[in-house]
Amino acid sequence: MSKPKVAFFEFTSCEGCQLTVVDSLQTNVELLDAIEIVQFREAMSEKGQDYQIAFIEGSCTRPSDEAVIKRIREQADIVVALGSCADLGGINAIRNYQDLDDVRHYVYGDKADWYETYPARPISAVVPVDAAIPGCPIDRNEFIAAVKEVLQGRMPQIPDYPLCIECKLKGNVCVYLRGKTCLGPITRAGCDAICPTYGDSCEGCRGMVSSPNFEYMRIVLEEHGLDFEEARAKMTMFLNYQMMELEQEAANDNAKA
Amino acid sequence: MGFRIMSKTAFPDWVDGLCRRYRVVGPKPVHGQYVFDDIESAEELDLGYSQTVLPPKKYILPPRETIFRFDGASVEAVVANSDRWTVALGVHTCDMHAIHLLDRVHEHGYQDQHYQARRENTVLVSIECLKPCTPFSFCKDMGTLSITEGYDLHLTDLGEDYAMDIGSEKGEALLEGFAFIHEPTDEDYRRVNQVMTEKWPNFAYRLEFDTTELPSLLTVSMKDDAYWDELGERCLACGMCTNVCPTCYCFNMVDEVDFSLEAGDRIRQWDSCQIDEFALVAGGHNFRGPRSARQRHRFLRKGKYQWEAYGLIGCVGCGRCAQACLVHITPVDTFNALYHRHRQGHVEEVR
Amino acid sequence: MTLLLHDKLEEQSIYLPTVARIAAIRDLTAMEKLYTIQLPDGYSLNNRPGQFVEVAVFGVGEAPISISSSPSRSNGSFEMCVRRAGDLTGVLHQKKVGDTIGIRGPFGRGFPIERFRGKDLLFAPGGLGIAPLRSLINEIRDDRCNYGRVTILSGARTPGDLLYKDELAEWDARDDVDLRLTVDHGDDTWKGNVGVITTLFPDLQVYARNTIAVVIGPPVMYRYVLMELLGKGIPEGNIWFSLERRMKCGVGKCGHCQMENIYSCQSGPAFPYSEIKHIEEAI
Amino acid sequence: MTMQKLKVDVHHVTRVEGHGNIVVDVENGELKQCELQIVETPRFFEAMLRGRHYMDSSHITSRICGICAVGHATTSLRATEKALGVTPSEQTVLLRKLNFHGEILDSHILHVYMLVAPDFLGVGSVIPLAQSAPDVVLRALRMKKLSGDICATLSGRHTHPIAMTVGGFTHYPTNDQLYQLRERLDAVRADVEATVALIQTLRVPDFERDTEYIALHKEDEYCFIDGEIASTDGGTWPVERYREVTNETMVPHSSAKHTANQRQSYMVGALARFNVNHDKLHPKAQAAATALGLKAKCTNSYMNSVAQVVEIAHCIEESIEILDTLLERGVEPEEPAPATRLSGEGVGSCEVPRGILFHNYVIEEGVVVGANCVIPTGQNLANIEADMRSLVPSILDQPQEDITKALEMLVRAYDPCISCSAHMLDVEFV
Ligand SMILES: Cc1cc2nc3c(=O)[nH]c(=O)nc-3n(C[C@H](O)[C@H](O)[C@H](O)COP(=O)(O)OP(=O)(O)OC[C@H]3O[C@@H](n4cnc5c(N)ncnc54)[C@H](O)[C@@H]3O)c2cc1C
Ligand code: SF4
Ligand code: SF4
Ligand code: SF4
Repeated sequence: MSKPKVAFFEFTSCEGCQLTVVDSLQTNVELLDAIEIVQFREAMSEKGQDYQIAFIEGSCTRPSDEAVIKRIREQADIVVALGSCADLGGINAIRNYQDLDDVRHYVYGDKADWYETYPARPISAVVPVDAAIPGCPIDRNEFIAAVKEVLQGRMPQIPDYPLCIECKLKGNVCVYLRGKTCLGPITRAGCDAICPTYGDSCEGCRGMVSSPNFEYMRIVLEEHGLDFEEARAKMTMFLNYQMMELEQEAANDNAKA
Repeated sequence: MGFRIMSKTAFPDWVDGLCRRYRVVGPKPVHGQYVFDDIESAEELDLGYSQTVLPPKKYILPPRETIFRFDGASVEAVVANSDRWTVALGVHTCDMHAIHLLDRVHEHGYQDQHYQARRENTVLVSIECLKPCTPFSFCKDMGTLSITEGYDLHLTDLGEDYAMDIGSEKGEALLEGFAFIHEPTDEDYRRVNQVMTEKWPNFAYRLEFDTTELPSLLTVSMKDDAYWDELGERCLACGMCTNVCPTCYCFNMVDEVDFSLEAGDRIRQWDSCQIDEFALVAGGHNFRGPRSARQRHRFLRKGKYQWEAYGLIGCVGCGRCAQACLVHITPVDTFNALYHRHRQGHVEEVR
Repeated sequence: MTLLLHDKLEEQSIYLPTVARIAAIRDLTAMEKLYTIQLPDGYSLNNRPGQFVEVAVFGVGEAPISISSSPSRSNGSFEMCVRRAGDLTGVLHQKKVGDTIGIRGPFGRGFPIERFRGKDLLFAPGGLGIAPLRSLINEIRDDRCNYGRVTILSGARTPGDLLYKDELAEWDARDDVDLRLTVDHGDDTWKGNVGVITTLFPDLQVYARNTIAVVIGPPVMYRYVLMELLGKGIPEGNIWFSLERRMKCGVGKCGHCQMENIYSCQSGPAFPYSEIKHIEEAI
Repeated sequence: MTMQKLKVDVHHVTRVEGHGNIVVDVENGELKQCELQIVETPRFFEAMLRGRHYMDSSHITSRICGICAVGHATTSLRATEKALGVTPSEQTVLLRKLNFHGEILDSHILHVYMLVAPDFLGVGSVIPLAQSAPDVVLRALRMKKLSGDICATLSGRHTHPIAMTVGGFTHYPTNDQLYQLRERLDAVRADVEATVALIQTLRVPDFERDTEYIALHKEDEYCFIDGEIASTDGGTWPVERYREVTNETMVPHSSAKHTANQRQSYMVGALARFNVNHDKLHPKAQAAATALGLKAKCTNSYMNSVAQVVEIAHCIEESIEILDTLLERGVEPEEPAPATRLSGEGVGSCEVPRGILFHNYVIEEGVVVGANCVIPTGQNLANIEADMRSLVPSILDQPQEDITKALEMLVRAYDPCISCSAHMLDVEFV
């Protein structure tokens, strides 16, 4: 592909992933030669509508954004979900577990009705997505690698094995041995296990591997002192949308049986 | 080549001397655990360590290693030939046995030049374990509690002194020019023998059967589906067990390119048979899809296949995997359970 | 002096490919292309039928691909048939004549063709299995008088997926080759048999003791074809399979292709059933 | 001739963080409507914190904003620490300060070079600058990388710091790493000078409108973390009484709440900090201010970007001083300071790049039951609109494009962080 035209969009997010894209220039200035950025509201005024690749940051959290997302899908050949909010619903989906009206009133009081919102969802719940670069925020190396993969004429690939693999390649002392808990065993690798490397537990921001053993993950968390609710909270900082889907599936199965 | 005696007061000077001449690596405390890491002076070293997170295998078979570089139509192998030795200090004997197995694998059939170059650059200074390092180790069962060959230098703690067995010219070279060593006296021989006899009772046998029976036990247990299914249900498939194992060596190859898309590196990276896609092929068939099949593969590889393919048991009893596993799947429990199930006729029942 | 690719590997690194050039590309189906690979001067693949090479697309990775041309017809070059199945094969499909790729090999032990002399041969390729078998079939064709009856039972999903159509026609035209085709799903143009490959067996007459059967296809196919072959009384040692596994090295180190204590890349991928019948993970 | 009729509708102001529209409507020479509409989707962070373990708060709230992630995390930690009676060690305070400087630098460099400079240089973004003025772009990237590396060394990464936790850190840099940062900071001084020189050549629009400037204040330092609230109109407040200052209200055209203290509106951010605390700046930063013609009290909002450059000079110098201290005493890995109770209320406040930030938590038995965050951009919104109302009539004689550009530049000068401001309000505290 010769110099593809690329656009960046953001919906409900902190824009940290786009900032990470900007930061990736620090070590990869060549990026500016390799692609043509036609739209990047955070960093430029031009707004080109002619693009082949769309990177979408952020979750969809209100009905009116759906039309915009669909227009992007129609224009772009390749749509990439950028970051956990876009890929998973991410941190925004925490509130899906809570009563939405209650949430709105908690923050906006009696003016809650002024602001349109609905449960947060990943972009893939609105339109088909071709690839994802998960993470909160994305890993800049993974972003750069993804761009190269697209230039090579293939879809960006992300690992489908657990974080523990990466964590052990780095020789980290498991944070469970430091008296903490960690979602590494069910979380998709690719961030270079940055959280355990810096002494903190993995919160699962990259999403789960495709066949996570989350029943036993929960048992492990409980064995390490978290009660059922705490274990659930731990597993839903970034994964609430997925967890609720899984719980829904299980409930449906039960209903059938 | 015999042994020499070095007093512990002189030992730090010797280590510091090595640090000036070579890259020295050894066990260092980190967050209540230990890791093998670069040592700049004797102070950083803790030879009384329990167990390191990763085995010293990482210096011979690094977690990630560039195998060759490519640029357009040219390719160039990257083999770590170096004049500067890496001296690994304080390697436990189980890890030494593991390196012995790795040596055999990498010289079998095709020679792996990358492995061998690093291996030749590495000087192994092992140490006799006098008490169990962790509650998870079962080296006595696996016959790795001591070592008679393969080391370049082997230390035995005699209290005030170290006995240093010289196993190779490389080992001898490490002592060269260091004045504060002496030839052993009769008393030194006696002391070494005493330490060696006294150490054995400190270790317990933890397997309930003789290790020589392991391959045949596993041959029968292959069909014990109920047991493997139970492990499969618990297993998180996180891959920690294989990634901390000193005898695991499976790998994946990945490419990294620059923006020209023409130039880059091919990188070898540790892989794990416990992850979903390890045996997945194009077309979607997975030869070891269920976690139970992967756990079975792991244990049979350790206790049977390696024995059949290379004449050495693939587990050295270090206990790392047992400590790492968050759902408590351990070789000792697994092997013992299979043994009992076999005796109670579970396997026949399955058939 | 002709240098085996192997020799070069031994010198520097067993993982270092030889850079080769794509000399020709032919579309076989929508998914498969046939590549002719030109090795650098002085190199020769010297392969046996049933062996494979590791094909490197620099910047993407490496994949095992069977050698599809017969040694009898190689001349500093060889052929391989590649299905677009993912990353590497997808990028390979975008390559053009003149582009370079990396080759390592040949690997595996291949078929012991000298032991096949004088025997009746029954080939049962399914889908892409024809790629490695073509190497064997052509080798035998070029030395036809030394073998007994040759029967080919070939299956594909649809008529459009049939590989090597022109060569199939050529084999079919010969009276010393008995070719029988089947597709899982027919279409308007298809006049032949419809059904999975095992549906070709009931009509088949073999002289069991003197027959060598060679089966290559997708993993699911083996068990069923095996039952048919054993049912015809063909001895276990005469039934050959190619057991293709995931592979990352081709030289018995990476562990991916391991079936119990056997490395398929080194000991196989061609195996007689007698050797692997006790290997639970084989078939 | 003065324009009688004008409609400006800038949909999604670019080169700012988050979504905002500028809407101006002039009829018969009279200003009918003049708004900065915040159309960012509501984020509901305060609600999301409820029911979570107190250790999670800083990780969740850092996701309010990718640019001031360290700022949110630090403020959040301070709120939790005050609620639970945690006293961080001296070493922790130093490391946090250094980390904070990393973020101030990162954000200011981004703003000055990538978001503001293109306006002055007449281009739409930094990308064409890579061709026309590569040295400027490379300098910006170099400075920004160093800032990011400061944060990465201390807390793993800048956007969503990892190693910062209640009571301290979970990871410590090696002395060697600190030494290398020290070397690089020393080398970057030349870049700071070049930055000052570059900004000197730019013409900042003339515009004056006096307002109230609010910033955190400490007697002994140019304050970023903790301290008390101070106003140029006089008066100080302990941070616990932030509500008396912010008086958040809601307006229909904005998902971010507005604030007002002693006047209709007040300003926070680099210019406010300068106006309140200029005498505490490092001498080199004071020299930069003089060189750039920035004098307290400055009432030209466009000068906010210039004040940021002055703060860049300050933070570089102070970072070097902190590093010298750390290197001298050596960094010792230590366990985070423990909580002395599991229930309580606390207010954390920091001067993040865009101004004063408050996090207020109520924690019961280790679980967050109430939370309120007041974000700088939210506090600036009313002031931006006041500026626009004052600016538009004075430039009505200019072509519409120029008016639009002047308004966009004004908004951009505030360096608004719209996505974080979209949270909000009036929480009845339990
Ligand atoms: C001995 C042998 C001979 C083969 N001969 C041929 C041939 O002649 N023609 C042909 O088209 N294909 C052949 N294959 C299959 C071919 O190797 C795979 O299609 C190829 O590796 C897929 O790589 P990819 O990068 O395109 O796909 P990927 O994007 O990597 O993955 C696509 C799928 O292939 C699986 N896969 C990945 N790596 C391998 C691997 N090394 N081996 C098998 N599956 C893998 C993945 O799990 C995934 O399911 C052969 C395989 C073996 C083992
Ligand atoms: S710290 Fe987390 S990711 Fe690392 S090994 Fe332990 S559980 Fe796995
Ligand atoms: S370690 Fe876990 S939480 Fe941290 S970046 Fe990686 S996936 Fe996200
Ligand atoms: S299998 Fe476990 S106990 Fe055995 S050598 Fe490997 S890590 Fe050690």
